[in-house]
Amino acid sequence: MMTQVLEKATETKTMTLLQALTDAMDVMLAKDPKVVMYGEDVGRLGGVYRVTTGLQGKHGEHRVFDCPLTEAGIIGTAVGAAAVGMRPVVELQFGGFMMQGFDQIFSHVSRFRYRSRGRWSTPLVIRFPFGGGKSLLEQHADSPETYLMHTPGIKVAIPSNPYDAKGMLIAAIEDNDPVVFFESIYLYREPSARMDVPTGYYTVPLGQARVAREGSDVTLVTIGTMVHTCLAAAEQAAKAGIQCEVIDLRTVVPLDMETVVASVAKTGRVVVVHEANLTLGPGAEIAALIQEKCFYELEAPVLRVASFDTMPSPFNSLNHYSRPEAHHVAEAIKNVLSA
Amino acid sequence: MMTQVLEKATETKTMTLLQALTDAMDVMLAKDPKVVMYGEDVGRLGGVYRVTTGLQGKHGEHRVFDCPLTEAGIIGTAVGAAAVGMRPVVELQFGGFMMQGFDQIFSHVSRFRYRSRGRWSTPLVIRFPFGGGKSLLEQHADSPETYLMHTPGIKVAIPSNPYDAKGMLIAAIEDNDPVVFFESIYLYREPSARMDVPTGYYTVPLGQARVAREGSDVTLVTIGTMVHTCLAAAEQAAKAGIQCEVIDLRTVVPLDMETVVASVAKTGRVVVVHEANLTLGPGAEIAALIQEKCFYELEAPVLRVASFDTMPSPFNSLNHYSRPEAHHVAEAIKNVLSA
Amino acid sequence: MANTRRTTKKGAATQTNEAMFAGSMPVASDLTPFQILAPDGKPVREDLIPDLDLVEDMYRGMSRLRHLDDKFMSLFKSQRLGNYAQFGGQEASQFGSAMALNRQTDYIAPMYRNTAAMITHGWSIQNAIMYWRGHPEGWRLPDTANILPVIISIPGQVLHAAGAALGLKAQGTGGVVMTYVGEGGTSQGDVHAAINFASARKDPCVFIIENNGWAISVPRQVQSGVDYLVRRSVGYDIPGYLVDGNDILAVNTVSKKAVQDARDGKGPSLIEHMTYRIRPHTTGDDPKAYRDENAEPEFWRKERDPIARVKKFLTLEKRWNDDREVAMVAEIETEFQAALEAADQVASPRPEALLEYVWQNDVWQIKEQREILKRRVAQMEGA
Amino acid sequence: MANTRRTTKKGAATQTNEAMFAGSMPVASDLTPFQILAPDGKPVREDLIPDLDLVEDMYRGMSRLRHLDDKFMSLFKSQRLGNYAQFGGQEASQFGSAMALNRQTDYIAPMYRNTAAMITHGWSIQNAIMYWRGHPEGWRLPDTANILPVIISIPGQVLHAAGAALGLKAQGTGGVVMTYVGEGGTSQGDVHAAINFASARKDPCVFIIENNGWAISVPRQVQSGVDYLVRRSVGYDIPGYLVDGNDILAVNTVSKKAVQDARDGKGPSLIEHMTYRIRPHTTGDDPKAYRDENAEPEFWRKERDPIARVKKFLTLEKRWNDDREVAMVAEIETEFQAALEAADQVASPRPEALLEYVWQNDVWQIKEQREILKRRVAQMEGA
Ligand SMILES: Cc1ncc(C[n+]2csc(CCOP(=O)(O)OP(=O)(O)O)c2C)c(N)n1
Ligand SMILES: Cc1ncc(C[n+]2csc(CCOP(=O)(O)OP(=O)(O)O)c2C)c(N)n1
Ligand SMILES: [Mg+2]
Ligand SMILES: [Mg+2]
Repeated sequence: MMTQVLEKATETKTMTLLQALTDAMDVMLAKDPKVVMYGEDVGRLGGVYRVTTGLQGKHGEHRVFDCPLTEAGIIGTAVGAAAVGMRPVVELQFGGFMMQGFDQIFSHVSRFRYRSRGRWSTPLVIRFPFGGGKSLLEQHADSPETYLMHTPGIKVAIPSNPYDAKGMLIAAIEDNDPVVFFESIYLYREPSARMDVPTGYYTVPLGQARVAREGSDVTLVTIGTMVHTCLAAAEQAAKAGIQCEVIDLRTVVPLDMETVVASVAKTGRVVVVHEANLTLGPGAEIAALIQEKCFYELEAPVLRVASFDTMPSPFNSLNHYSRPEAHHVAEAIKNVLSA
Repeated sequence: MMTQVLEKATETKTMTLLQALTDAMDVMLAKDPKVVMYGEDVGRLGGVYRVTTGLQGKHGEHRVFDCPLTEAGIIGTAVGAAAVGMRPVVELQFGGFMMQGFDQIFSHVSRFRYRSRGRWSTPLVIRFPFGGGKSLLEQHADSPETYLMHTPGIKVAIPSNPYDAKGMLIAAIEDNDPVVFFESIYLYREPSARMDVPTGYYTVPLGQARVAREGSDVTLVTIGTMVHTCLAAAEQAAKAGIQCEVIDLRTVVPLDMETVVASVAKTGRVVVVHEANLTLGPGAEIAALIQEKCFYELEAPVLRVASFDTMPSPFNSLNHYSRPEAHHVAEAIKNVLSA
Repeated sequence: MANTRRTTKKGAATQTNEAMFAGSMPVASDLTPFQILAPDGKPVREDLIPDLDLVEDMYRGMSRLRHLDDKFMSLFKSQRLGNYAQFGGQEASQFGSAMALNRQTDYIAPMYRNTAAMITHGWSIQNAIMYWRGHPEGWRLPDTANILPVIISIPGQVLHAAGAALGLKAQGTGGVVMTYVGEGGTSQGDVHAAINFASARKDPCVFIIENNGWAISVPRQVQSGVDYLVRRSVGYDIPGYLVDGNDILAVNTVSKKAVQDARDGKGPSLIEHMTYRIRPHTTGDDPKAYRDENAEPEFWRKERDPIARVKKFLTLEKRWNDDREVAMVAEIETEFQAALEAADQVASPRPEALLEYVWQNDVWQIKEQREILKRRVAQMEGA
Repeated sequence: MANTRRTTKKGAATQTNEAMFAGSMPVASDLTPFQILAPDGKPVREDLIPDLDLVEDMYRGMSRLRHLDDKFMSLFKSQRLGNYAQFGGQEASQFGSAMALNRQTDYIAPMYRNTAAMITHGWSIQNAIMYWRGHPEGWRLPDTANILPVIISIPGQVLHAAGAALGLKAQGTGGVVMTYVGEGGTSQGDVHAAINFASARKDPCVFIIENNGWAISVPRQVQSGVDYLVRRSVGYDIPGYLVDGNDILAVNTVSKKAVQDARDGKGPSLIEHMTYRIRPHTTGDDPKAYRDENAEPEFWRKERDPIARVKKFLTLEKRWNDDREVAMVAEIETEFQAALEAADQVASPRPEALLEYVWQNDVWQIKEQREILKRRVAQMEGA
């Protein structure tokens, strides 16, 4: 499944997505003294999802620490700290709370290099759990990628599996651009998503999509948790003789349109799938680009499967009607084929 | 040019966009005692652009007043005030400063009705000057419609002329949904955009696009200041025998796709034009919808003309290379015809 | 020219210290939480003991709320409730303050831990159960109670409170708004923006900091360098009160004062309730990961319980005995069971609820999505 | 059960007032701005007068800055500069504080009105001219000066300052960060978040409120109910200093103290400079619309000018005379003209600058847009 080839053989260990992320941070804390990690509950507790578990104990309170409860403070101080030479990796407790600090992202994280003509940059990573699929309170299931994709100067990473998660997080920490890093709550501990992950240092470059499954009839373009949903839908479709190609974008900024265009050239039919709500979700840009770049290859309109245009449903028992499920994607596959 | 027909003949007066907005607020302050207006400098000064000039003097300090310098405070208090029965019309000094209060928009303005199942709503209007074309400082030329369009539960109005501006602002104040109201800095005092506007009360419904120019060869879908840019491009194109239909969306939420689809059915070719930067700008959604709804009518890919994917240029003498100009649109018209 | 660094002529400027500047802020003075009843139930302020009927009401009210909190925790354990934010230990803080309001004219702007305050102000137990079940009908706030939506995103509610206060004043209703924020939440900028806004305008708002010692795993000291957060009242020139938040008499007395001042046009007050989160952060949290559950929390559970304190007082005053206790508990349990049964009998959420109340009138996207929803529902029913 | 309202047994609880609560915050004490030199140039604190060479440097520095501010205003009028935010009247506040820093180790996080502080810390006049012309090369901050980007969006810079302080402490450089915010800007939540963050961690940061009386048209009293904003230092348990911001000796003395404390690991300080915006908000503003230009501003211009005050002192001390003045002004004007000429000689902005420095390595959208840009440039050149 991996398109990445490791340069040299390394030891591997079976890890959940969560463990792979912890491991990435452990590697980088050891490798680069400029890396510091802070946020709400990340120190003693190891984060509400325990992604930073053990890191404070191992690397010290000056490297991994709790700070006051303020997202604007967390992001805004990371900007200043990054400018003077640190590599802050900060955690927001949930993606839905990013907005408390969004002015710092919109006005500063994204603009420091442009504004100073290269004198200052903001090599920081903002990590947060995101997305639905678990029964959680309101504002614990948001997928805010649009707000970041439309804001120039930021990279946006959304890994779908433990191998990518570790390699992309290391790449993100080493990147000189600010990176917002989405961590799937659904996949954090999902046993079926566990995989063998190298134990040492390696990177997965930001900006290269991955063909998660090859196919010739329909292209499914997706990201994060939805990669698994699309793979399940592709599996189902295969039973009916329909071969879906599943593209895991890995990052929405940079957006690897080459891989998408190559696939569309082959299939002529596309369904874009994401968790964010439909209107101006990432699928809007992807559909707009595909129809522009592949107009003559397209045999049907690009379809989108996304959450409804409401806040992420806080009504636990109804969630699965809105958030994309494999059978919703299956229906779109049927529709895109019959168009 | 107006598709609106006034129910009864009223007196009119020639007004700039700015005067029409002031007039709308004057009408509503007189009509509804629940209307209050506040923000930074809106009271004594009448706003940095003087849109509220005279209103404090006429309606009193309890109706129109200055408040502390805090966008989160302005928007967040408007939510509470609206909930208990007021109709707050608040001004932000520039669209680029909306982000200081964006959490209140994302988390609360948009969600109060949903969250309380109809017990509370937030009938408020957030007004701000937006967009480029004048030489202003950084963060004085942003076009943040994407952040709002992707957030359910809000309406987003962007009038292109004095008649619409007044009618839409009155409609916005009377609307039970929260409305974010974009006011074109470029058009505020633009003499060429002056027009006759009825002096009394009237509304222009939110959600109905306007065909600003009819044509059969290419559809230009646009909004706000760019309506004039598109009309100029259409004028040029007409000299070469190309008939452009110019659609002024008026609001991007609700988005009047019926009018767009009807036009595309006729022309088969579309250029979307807006000031916001390209990636995931409003044009992404519009293009994605057009290719979906008009797949078989389209004779060329939907093209987009938008600002570059940078922050709005603060480099005064370079601005016109990035922000759409009539000749940029003209080039796109040529391209969409030759595709 | 800049950055010239020289020895000073008269030698003093290099040896300055705070005290020598006329404009230095004075060093913080001592501050002791206001108390009427000591933890052993004995009055420390005889002069402020109210009518015993009221004290008994307070005892009954807090007991009822504690019972509810216990029941909610066990409902969660048996998967009959979603993740729930307990208020246990904070009954005096929430009941004592909210009961100072007039339900007809006054408003509450609550946060997730304010179930007790909300019930005090007119939320029904059935409504609360359904809310914490994630049932849309539980999210429907009652028309009869002036309770703004429960806010999860810290601390949105404080701005809504300031705004509601502005609105009530504009309408001349005489209403007052009370809002709550955790000590952790006070680190957010919006708390400052809200208090400053309301105090600059003298709008009728009461800001209560429920200082329960913890923000999930983060202890109080990490949030700020100051000993008591209420010291911030000085920065707005509004009254500030430090209160023993486990002494309901103290809480209620101060709340009444703040509410009355607000009603009288004197503007907002800031109150800090020193209390304690004796329970996990939410039912999903395990505090063993970050605090010694046998140390500090045990002390508060055993020695500082707000309900036990009043019971001791009432017992000393011969207003309470075991028979009354037994009867009261039975009454409370009956009430709770009735609410639970009513909640259980409400039909499962209608899928259509997902698409209601977004805009007042559906935009076409909602209409299209309703069609999709209908198909999905039909599929599910078919499957 | 809730909302029981009864008369109290002992009659007291209904007649409470702040004073009777043990936990009430004390009433605000008097506070007088710290001063070393009176407006008439006479020392009020003889013991704190530094070496006269330093005072002369201060006078020269402030005169140079005022000259620059005047020149910028006239450049704007002749359309050789874009809209510009004057600092005139705030020279003591900015120069006196920034000169307390060590240029090698210390940082400034400036806002739009801090041209004077930035020049003090190593920005060149040429750079400043080009910045306010909207020339990309003016936006290029010099590698040699520790100046974070100029922030227009109020008050982003205070958080950057807190973060830079965190970073410098982590790296053990001994560096200190100084940041500025207007009195209007203190109403923003981020100011609270930043001061609280830095003070909870005791990071090396100095927060200066430049209280110039106005936020565009909004007077100080609308921003808050408190008399002095520096009272907020109490809420963070950090030193707070109220300073006569038009007395550069007082400003510099307090800044040095705060910088030294930060450097010594004692954490941040909050300083309020009482000064005045004698000029319009920016060159685009017309204050006649909201204040009587012959009243308050005239008083500050005539009676409270920070430069005149030092000149009077130096004259009294026989360190200054008209000849020196004439020579100094000539020197300053020569320097300015050289910078202006250098700025004028810089080539017009390259259109490519538009697309540089967004990401470190261009994403494909930037590459595509560069092609579009090239075509547009060619068209313009063709036209
Ligand atoms: C904006 C925001 N950031 C983070 C969170 C996650 N979170 C939920 S509760 C909590 C701690 C709050 O502590 P405190 O304010 O003291 O209130 P308490 O829970 O103790 O009542 C945090 C960080 C949130 N709900 N909102
Ligand atoms: C977030 C934000 N909101 C609004 C503005 C518009 N604005 C520019 S200056 C100003 C007044 C600022 O006053 P103050 O903080 O006292 O600083 P001063 O200009 O007096 O130095 C305002 C409201 C802004 N720049 N940023
Ligand atoms: Mg707490
Ligand atoms: Mg000011």
